[in-house]
Amino acid sequence: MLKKGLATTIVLSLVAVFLLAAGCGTPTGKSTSSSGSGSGKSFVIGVANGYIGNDWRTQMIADVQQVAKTYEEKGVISKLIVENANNDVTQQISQIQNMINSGVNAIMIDPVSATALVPAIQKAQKAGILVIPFDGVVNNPKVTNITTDQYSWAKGGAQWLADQLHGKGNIILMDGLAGVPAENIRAQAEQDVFSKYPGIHVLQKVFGGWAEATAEQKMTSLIATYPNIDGIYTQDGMGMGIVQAYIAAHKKPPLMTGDVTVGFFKYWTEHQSSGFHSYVESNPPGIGATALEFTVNMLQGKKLKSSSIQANPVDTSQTNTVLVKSPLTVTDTNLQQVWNSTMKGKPSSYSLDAWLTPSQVDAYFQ
Amino acid sequence: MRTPFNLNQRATRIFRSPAMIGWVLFLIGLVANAIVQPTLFKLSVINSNLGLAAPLIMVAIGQTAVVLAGGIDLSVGSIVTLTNVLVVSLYSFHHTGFWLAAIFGVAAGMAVGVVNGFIISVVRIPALLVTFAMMSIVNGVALAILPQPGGQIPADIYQIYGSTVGGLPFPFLLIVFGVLLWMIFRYRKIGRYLIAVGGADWSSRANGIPVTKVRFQSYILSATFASLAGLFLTSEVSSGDPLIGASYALNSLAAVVLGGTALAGGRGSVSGSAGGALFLILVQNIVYFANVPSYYQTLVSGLIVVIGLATTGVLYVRSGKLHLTNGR
Amino acid sequence: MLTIEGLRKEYGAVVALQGASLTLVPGTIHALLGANGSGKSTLVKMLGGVVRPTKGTIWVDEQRLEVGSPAHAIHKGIAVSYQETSLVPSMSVADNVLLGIEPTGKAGYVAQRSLRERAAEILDQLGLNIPPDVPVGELPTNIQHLLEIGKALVKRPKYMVLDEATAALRREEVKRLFSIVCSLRDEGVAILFVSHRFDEVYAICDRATVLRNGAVVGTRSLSNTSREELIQDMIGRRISLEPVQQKTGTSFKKQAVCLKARSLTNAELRGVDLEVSAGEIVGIGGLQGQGQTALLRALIGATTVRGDLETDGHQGLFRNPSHAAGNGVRFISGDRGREGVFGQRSIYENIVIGRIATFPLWKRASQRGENQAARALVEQLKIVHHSLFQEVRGLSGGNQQKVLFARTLASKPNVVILDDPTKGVDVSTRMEIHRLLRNLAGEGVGLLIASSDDEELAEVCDRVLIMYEGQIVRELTGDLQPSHITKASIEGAQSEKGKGAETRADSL
Amino acid sequence: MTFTERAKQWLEQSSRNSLGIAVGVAVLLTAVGGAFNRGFVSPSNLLNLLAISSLLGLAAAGQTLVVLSGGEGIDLSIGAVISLSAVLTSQISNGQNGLLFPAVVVTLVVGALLGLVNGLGIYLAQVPPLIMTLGMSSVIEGIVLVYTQGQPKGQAPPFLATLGTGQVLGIPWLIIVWAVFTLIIWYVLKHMVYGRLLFLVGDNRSAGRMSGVPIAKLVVGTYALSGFFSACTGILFLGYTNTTYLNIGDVYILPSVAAVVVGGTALSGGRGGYIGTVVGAILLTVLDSLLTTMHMGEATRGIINGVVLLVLLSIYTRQPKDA
Repeated sequence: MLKKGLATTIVLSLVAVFLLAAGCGTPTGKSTSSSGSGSGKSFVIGVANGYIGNDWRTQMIADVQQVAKTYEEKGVISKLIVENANNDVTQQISQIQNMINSGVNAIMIDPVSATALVPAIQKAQKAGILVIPFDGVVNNPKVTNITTDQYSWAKGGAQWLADQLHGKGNIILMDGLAGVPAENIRAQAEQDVFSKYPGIHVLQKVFGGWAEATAEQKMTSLIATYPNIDGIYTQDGMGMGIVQAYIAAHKKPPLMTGDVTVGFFKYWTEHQSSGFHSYVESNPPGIGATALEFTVNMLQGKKLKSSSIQANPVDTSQTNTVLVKSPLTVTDTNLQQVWNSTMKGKPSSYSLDAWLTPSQVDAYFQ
Repeated sequence: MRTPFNLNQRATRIFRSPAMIGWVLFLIGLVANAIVQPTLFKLSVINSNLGLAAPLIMVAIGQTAVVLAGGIDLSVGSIVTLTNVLVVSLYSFHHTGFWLAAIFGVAAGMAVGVVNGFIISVVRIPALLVTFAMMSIVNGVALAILPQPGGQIPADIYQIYGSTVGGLPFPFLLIVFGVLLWMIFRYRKIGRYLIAVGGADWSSRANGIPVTKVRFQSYILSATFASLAGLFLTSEVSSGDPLIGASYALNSLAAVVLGGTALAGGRGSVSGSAGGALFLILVQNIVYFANVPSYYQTLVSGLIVVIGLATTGVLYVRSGKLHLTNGR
Repeated sequence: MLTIEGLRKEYGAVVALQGASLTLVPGTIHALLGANGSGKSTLVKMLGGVVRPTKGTIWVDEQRLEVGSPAHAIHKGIAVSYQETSLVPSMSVADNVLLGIEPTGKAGYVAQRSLRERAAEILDQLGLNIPPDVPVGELPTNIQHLLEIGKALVKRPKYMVLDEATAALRREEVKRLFSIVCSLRDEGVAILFVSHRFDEVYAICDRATVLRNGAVVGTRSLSNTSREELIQDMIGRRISLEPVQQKTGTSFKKQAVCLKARSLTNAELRGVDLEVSAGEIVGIGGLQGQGQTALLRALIGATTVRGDLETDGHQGLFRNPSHAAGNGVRFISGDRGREGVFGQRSIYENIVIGRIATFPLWKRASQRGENQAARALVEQLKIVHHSLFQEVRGLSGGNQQKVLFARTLASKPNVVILDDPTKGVDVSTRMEIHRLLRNLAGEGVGLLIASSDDEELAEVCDRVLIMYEGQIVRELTGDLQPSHITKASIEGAQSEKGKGAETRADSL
Repeated sequence: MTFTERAKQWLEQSSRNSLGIAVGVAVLLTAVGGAFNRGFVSPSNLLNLLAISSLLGLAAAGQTLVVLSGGEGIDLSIGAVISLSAVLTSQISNGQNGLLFPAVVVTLVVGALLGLVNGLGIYLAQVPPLIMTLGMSSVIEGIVLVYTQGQPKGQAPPFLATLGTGQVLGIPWLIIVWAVFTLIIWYVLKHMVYGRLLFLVGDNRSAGRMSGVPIAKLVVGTYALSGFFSACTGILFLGYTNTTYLNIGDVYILPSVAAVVVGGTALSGGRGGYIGTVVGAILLTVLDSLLTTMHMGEATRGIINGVVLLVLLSIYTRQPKDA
């Protein structure tokens, strides 16, 4: 009896979930065709986001949705479809294909892989769909990548650290995740800067996985192993982990590049007076919103200036990338102002955010 | 609880075929998908769905072979990756001919299977642990071969992969190829012995079946299918990526279980696993076309899969356990 | 000619077979007799290559048989029908019958048609009308056993071994089997027939070898040997074969009934009524596989059953063994390895679980006094050990069984239900266990013991119930003799089958 | 128990036991680290290694119970439960000590309930544990996303933050907390009816059933406990990282299994214990730290991790040839 009831319950709940899923909205295919033909200027845009499991990405999506809303109110965008893949290439390909099959006008992709999506993208292009990879880049000459200039971003921090150290000292490099394109670009920038200073000795280069807890653990080991760390160069999402490791070790953190989270800014503002110095160049989640601005402009038929398009940082043989400079750099001088204006009161995982305004984006177009 | 003969006898008989569970789930998924996506049956749509399904089905076939024989293979995902990076880097960076590179790639995958099989069946260490450790090792090797995504394969290869041949989607032909390949084994002695060894170890021994050898071969089979899947996936994505296969180990197992194959071994079928794999692919479509809001997607797809699993489990329990009164 | 020379098998301290020898002559049917646990099955498994002998050789047609290789045994023309069957439950009838010897066609594919044809041929020969595509696990026991025989037949063996092949079969099935076996004999096949049933043995066999306690007592030609002589060989002492007296008034002074079951019915039981009084030992006998095990399992709620049950302070069937244990009804399984001991855990833990199994899970298991109690039990039962904390799997079978007893004693039960309590146990341990059972009854515990060992039943029981095909067909009380129980078991079979045995013998 | 009896017991266990081997390997790795870099064996680094191990050790606590319970038990959902728990505690407490208590209660109840669902799916619907917990893991990740709408709020209350990163007398609180947990789990396994039955049932489920153990309660309860312990871990993680994010627990899924098996707990169940897992967690942390110190790349690291695992497991778990 129990088993029978169980089976019925389970089958019913399966049906219920399907109905629930089906009830969430009308088929996308239909709405596309109707709205597309209605105004003639109303676009359906798909966003294939490769990963949603961290705060930076969720903020990025929230930004995209926020900007899309203003366009929806103006009737420029009829619909924004957001799909998240769990860092799984095949899942992202499937989502891109679904977008093609449901007839979107443009697909924005935060790619899981720089190369593996190329066939899916070509399929989209064959179907007349505009493809805009953003945040990460894709190695295909026919797309237009919109990405933060990772090289100059990483170089800025590295240069600041080298300057502050006056070209001398022992440093730690806390990098992200091996095997990921952005990591390789940043690593190149780090190397280019630090190799110019023979007095700077890199004690160790470790991978913190762009995750606070991992960074905290690695740093804890490093603090104990090296008593003489003069500076730390770190990338995204790990600054607070490093600081936590120092707090736990009852030591003051040395000179270090920082992180864009509220948590880090809070620490910085509170300890600035006691001699903690840092440098943060924003790698804003707003890049998604910026990319959306570009996408809308291109859908409306505008052409990019040829000077806007630069070499693909991953595969320099291709010229297909708009490198967006980081819109904001925070140092000791403007820290208080930035903190008060944008960061105070936000959840501690919130990242310092900014995206290009429509007029700033216009400057990239002919 | 269970009366021996009743009107439902015929219905139960159908449900007793383990493959049915997978296909029923697949059908439910197909109907749900067709409701939310009217264009589902367009050739190009079928083509793109099958293009993604083909590698998963291949891995699931190999996984089924191992599971039938009472084992498990967690290293299949890393084998997919290994084949991918090897083929691409040989072709792109060492100027090997594509087909030669493909042969190398598949051979390397099979070699992993040989190592697995040897350690599990001859040295006798539990399969879960061996393949778990092997996963870490092979992923490391793949990362060493190709530290970052890159390289490519000849354009015509991936164009063919996305094309139709004689009105049929090419990936469909590849799935047929995979199934035929499986049938080569299924309808030889080895195919029966896999089931026998997984179903009744002692009985198999008593009937003179070389149990150790059969176990050994099951891992080679699984690795072979996984590396062919790697080859298909390479055609789909046309490039190399050292993290590409990560999801296949657990997804293939989910497909196998959804397909009504008992993880304990001895009972199940490849066609069921194929149904389970297709179900997993369809779930993604359903979530997309049902316009599930971004933050709800993971939850909804997760719920569908868990409920699917529970359905499989309950149907399986209800289908009645086979028993031998004096059997072991 | 197949010759066995000095086969010996030791399992740890237990000697299952101590140097058995015999010869199988083509064109004869050779009976292998012996009480339960005399080593017959071990011998059979060695012939099949499944068990590797500790010592000794098997010669087949003047060549040495590779030991421990079933494939080689099959290759040399030996086919075995195992008592516990060697079927794969999930595979179909046809696939099972030809498992391991599938005909292959071109390119190594299994020739489906010829496989089905050969399977059908065998099914036909056995008079089985079943679809060849059904998984054998779904078939009834008797059919499964017929298929096990079919598997041996299909190999067209020169030497065929039938281990208790008839135990689960119906009359007409036995009849058909005998005609097949006899025609095989006429074709020059040597057959080793292992059975408990004398009339079957007399009906078809030429010679008989008797095993007792793992040793060959002797080989006799059946034409000039009486049943009495054979039984004497098996049991080892002279007995009378007078009809068993059924006493209605029990010699046992009835106390309170502590277990009472009414019309228990399920797939294997056909309405069993049963009563056990406090301090009473009730035995369940009969030929093997007549539902004894099923009855015990039904009583403790391990299988589903209809009917009614009443114990001291509880009314109704038990939901599961835990429910039964909570009400003071404890079970000791006959399958020691699978359902009895926790092999990788210590003696101590194996004993203490008896006490704590039914405690609330979140309670503290007070260890105060546990050691003393466990130690006392270990000493009381004379469990041979070097530490209370050694793993149980290192103990001999007899000592493992004693550990199970210690566990049950630690639980302070009202009723103890035992399945084959001395299976695979040496003689002295056996005696100790019997004494223990008596003591337990003396303390007012009701015991229900199923055993295939009639001597054991006679020795310890106040009352013996004989089961046949899921029913209790006889009740024996008073001065119990093993031979009486054996006889009642066989007679139970005969009374149930009418005059089956005679008819069968005549027709052959 | 007499002294000799205890000694015998200890010998009995360690002669065949993997615990000794694991301890040996951990010590050896530390020594190798020391040879490469003096700082590696400094007392402060050793304490730090221990503190880091404690996170993995806590994450592997529920895993240990589930694996011990047998029946191919494994819990791949602990990562997701840890993430959810950190998020729940963070959002509910909103960084205030006063709200910590209700936050912790809610978190623990939710964790246990999710574990219960795992257990029911595994016991009643007979879904293999590996697959059931994997599926649940994605459901729980979904719950996290929906609950936070992508942006977890709040932070660790100061009390929790002290527990996560503070020190007392030079010893990180984390180590002390871990020690307390270890003691509790040791007590549960050693002295509670539940724990003692767990080993037996894990060794032989049928025998447990026939001896009268309430298997359903025990098995389902074990998964619930695993959820509970993962929730505890999540709460402490919040203290360690101070703020939380969505995928905080992911990195512990596979290492938690590795810590359990390296600690000598058999994946087939019934053998091992939490002390082994503690050693396993330390061993893996030392190994990881050592590879970092030796400047190993990701690829080499993966290979070495796998080989170490394979070699250790070969020593522990080689199965006897049958018949």
